[in-house]
Amino acid sequence: MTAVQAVALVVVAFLGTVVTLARDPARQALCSSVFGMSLAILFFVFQAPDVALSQIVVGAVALPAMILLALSRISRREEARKRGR
Amino acid sequence: MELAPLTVAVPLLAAGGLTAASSRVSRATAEVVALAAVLALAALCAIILARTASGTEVYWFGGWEPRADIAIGVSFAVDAIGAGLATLVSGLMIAALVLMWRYRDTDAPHFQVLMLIFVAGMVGFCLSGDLFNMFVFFELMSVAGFALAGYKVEEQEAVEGSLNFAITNTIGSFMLLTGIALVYGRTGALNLAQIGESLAAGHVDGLVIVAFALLAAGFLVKAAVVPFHFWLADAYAVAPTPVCLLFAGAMSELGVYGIGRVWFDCFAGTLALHDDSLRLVLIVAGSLTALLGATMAFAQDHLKRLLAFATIAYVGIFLIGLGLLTSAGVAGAALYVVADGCGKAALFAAVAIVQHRRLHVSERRLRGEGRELPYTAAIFALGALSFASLPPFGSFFAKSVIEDELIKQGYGAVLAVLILTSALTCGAVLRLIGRVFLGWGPVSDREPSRDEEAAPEEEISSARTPAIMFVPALALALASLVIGVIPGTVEAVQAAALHFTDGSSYARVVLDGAAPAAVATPPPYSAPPHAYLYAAITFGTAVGLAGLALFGRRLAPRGSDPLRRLGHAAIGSLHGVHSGHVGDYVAWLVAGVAALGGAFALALS
Amino acid sequence: MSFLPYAVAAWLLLVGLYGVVTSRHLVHLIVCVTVVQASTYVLLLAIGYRSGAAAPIFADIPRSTPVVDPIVATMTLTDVVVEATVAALLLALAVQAHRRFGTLDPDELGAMRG
Amino acid sequence: MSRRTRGIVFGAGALGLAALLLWGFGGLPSFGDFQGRYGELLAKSAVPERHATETVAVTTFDYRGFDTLGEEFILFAAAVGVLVLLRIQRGADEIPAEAGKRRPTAHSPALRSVAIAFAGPALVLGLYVVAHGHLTPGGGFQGGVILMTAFLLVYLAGAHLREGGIRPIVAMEVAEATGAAGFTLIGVGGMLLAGAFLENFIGLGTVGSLLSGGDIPLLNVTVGVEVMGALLVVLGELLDQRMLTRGGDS
Repeated sequence: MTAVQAVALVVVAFLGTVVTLARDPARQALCSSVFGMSLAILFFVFQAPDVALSQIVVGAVALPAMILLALSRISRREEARKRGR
Repeated sequence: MELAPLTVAVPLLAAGGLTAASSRVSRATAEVVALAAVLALAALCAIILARTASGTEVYWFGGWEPRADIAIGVSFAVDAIGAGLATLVSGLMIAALVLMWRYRDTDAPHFQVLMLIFVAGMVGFCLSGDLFNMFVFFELMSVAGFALAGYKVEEQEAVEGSLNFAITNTIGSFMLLTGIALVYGRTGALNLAQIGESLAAGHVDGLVIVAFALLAAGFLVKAAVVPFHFWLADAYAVAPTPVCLLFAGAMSELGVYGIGRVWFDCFAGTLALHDDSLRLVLIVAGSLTALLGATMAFAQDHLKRLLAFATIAYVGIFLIGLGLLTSAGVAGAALYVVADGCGKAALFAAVAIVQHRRLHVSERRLRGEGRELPYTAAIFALGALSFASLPPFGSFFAKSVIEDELIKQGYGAVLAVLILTSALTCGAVLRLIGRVFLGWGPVSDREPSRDEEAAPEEEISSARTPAIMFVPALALALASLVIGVIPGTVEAVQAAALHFTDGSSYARVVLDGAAPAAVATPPPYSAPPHAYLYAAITFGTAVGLAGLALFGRRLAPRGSDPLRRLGHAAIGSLHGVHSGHVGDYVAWLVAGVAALGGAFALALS
Repeated sequence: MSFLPYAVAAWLLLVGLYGVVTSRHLVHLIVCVTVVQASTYVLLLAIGYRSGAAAPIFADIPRSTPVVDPIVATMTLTDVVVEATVAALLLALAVQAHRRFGTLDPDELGAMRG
Repeated sequence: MSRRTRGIVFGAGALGLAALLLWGFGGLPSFGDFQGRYGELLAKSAVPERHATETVAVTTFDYRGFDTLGEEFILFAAAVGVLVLLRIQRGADEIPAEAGKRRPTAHSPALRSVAIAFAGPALVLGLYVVAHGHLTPGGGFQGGVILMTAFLLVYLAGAHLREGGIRPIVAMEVAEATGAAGFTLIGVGGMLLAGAFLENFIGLGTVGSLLSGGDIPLLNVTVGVEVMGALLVVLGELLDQRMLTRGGDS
């Protein structure tokens, strides 16, 4: 195993833990985007550029976008409810 | 076999076409297209079933036949068990679509599209001969299933039930995928036959056992075996009733099928020495599931939850049958799946009629409200008799095959589990017939819980039941009866099970293109006399249990009976464990995987 | 050292499950599910890796070059798509859960009892 | 269960699971030593047999193309599922009109022009990635997501997608369905013209050229269209029900 691979693996494990432990969902979406990028880098050093590209577009772009959109819909509803009271 | 890919392509093309034209398609068109596609699918499955009666047939996608002894493509490797399941699935889907006809609130064509994708996933899973391909179809079925379970999003229960379903099953899929990764790491193969060959040539170590444990766990989550079962009642109770026909009649059973498939084709060759201990593990798991499911079914007031727990109970029995790991056990389980699948689907269809007429499905609140629905009551009665596995229902012969094999393998004590499970589930249905359709039993003295106030699937109750709703219910109930009456059915299933359990013949057919090994024609089957005795005991117990539930309070004044208090406490704590909390469910799931893996480790190493 | 990739896969699986079980927010829970799924990517790609081998793309390299296993990449690609789809469905359900229950804390949902 | 009991059940299970995983993973070939003959064989045969330089694409779309068909429909089912789960309900539990009408666009003109400026290159990049799927890393899936981003940027920039009479979500649905059904039809085409489902029936072309690899580029295009449509449906639904959904009148 090369040093780059070892470092990438440790970073992935660390960021995965951070994502799990980040309890605020908005902050977590950000963490998850960074985690997605770190996975993509890991896949590059594992010689799987296809998967890395997929991971970039899904893990770092599409998925965080979906999370943020869902959160914004939820918070809009929360606002609306508060105003309605 | 040239037709095999069409089983998946036809429903998927119909789904794609309907969606592409979704803004212009009327509800009626969507229904007709979906029904036509599923009818075509059922015909295809029946043709394939007829073709595979004499053994496994293989279809290589893309024309990639094995080269240098390596399977390079994806294959459908179909035997009569897989084809039979696929036929059952498509038959149930026809019934569901016919039942759907009267549902006004179904956002066409998206509902039909999801149903078509769902059925394609299930059929693909039954026919596939490739481990990863099985995973893909498993996911396809799951994803469509999640959306269908949550279809009635305006209800809290539907949203939560679907969430629990989706989260637990997704985690189950990861277990499955981790198992696939382990198998691939060892064998470098994904074709089931190739995996079997490669594993048999290697040694048994932790990897083989853990891989099998993880694959089994993934399938058992779908099958809803204790302690992976929690999500099932939540999801089945809230899904639109026509969807429940498929969920309860086939989807759970596919999990059990998956275990059988990977055991006989991949692992039996290498772990064969240990099948005694594995048998014990599977039969214990099946028995626990059967008893828990049956007890919970008896304790339910919500009719769909009652049937959902009955589904869990019967999955336990199927696991016992499969867990015998012999062709007779598989034959019993396979026949049982078909007979019980039809019977349970008929009951769900009957619930749909009740719901159509009375708008809710709480047994206590429905007390006496079914007096004017004699035909519906008759269908419930047929379902109850099928649960009790009375002759000549298909379930009677299935159960007697399993009973014989249990005795032969030295598990005679498990007969009590079979009898009790059938008695409890039948008793629960008899009780509901007595209360709802005959008005027996005490008037409910408690407020209906919120759970019972579930919103109706339709807005207004109807004064009469449309005949079209009776057709699927009656057809399914009769099917569960007819299976037992047609001569030769039991023998055909026994022959199919012989093919299913012969992993080495399967491998030769798939990898070498050999003709399937011939199996000895099973002798004509006649149930032994004691099977009739057991059926009588079962039905008697069921009647007694139903009577006790309806009139017990009159016979013995409240609270005088410590036994009953104990029973209430036990059922209360069981209710408490089924908390509806997804965190709990996942915690149980993890503990279950660990326990299953530990048991396999002890049994197989 | 050569066990590290597998250990990381196991770690991601367990830590993700821990997050799922202890989560107090459905959206958080869904993200934890994606962490569990990441473990399967790492495991699959680690299994198919060959030391010193190139990516299995013969655009610029001679055909005889040793390459890493293309099958695991294919499986992982499917897996990535599955992740995106399941996450989308779960998020849609979470949005609905918030609308129906007014909360996203699994402890406070609980319409299902017994 | 109380949080504490849950923690205990999970803790015990997780310890067991960890032990199980370590035991199982211990039997894997040590990292970098994988000897799978299947993958090796495919890597050797992909270029001569399919005239495509991207082995992973050949595996994805040909040797194991049937898996990809299932995968496309998983995505398709999810998009339809999201559409169904977030469909507008009858009744009054909708967001108050005022809150619902707020559109999540980039308000400042500068941001808007940045978004527009990125949309063009994203479109080109997406098309490029889709078109070269059989030659270099990337393909329908990756390109489809990039294409989706391009359209999303246009939307965020505030362009009025609803003008012109077509409700965008319907267009996107048509796109995803066409893509998914197109993949299936190519499979059926293989059945009719070459003998087996998903068997190649198009000339293979010269290795390395844009039009090589038989039906793989075509399959890449269907996947690209499908992925773009499906993700736009999902994101559009999550973005704002009122802006994009079918029947904006409700």
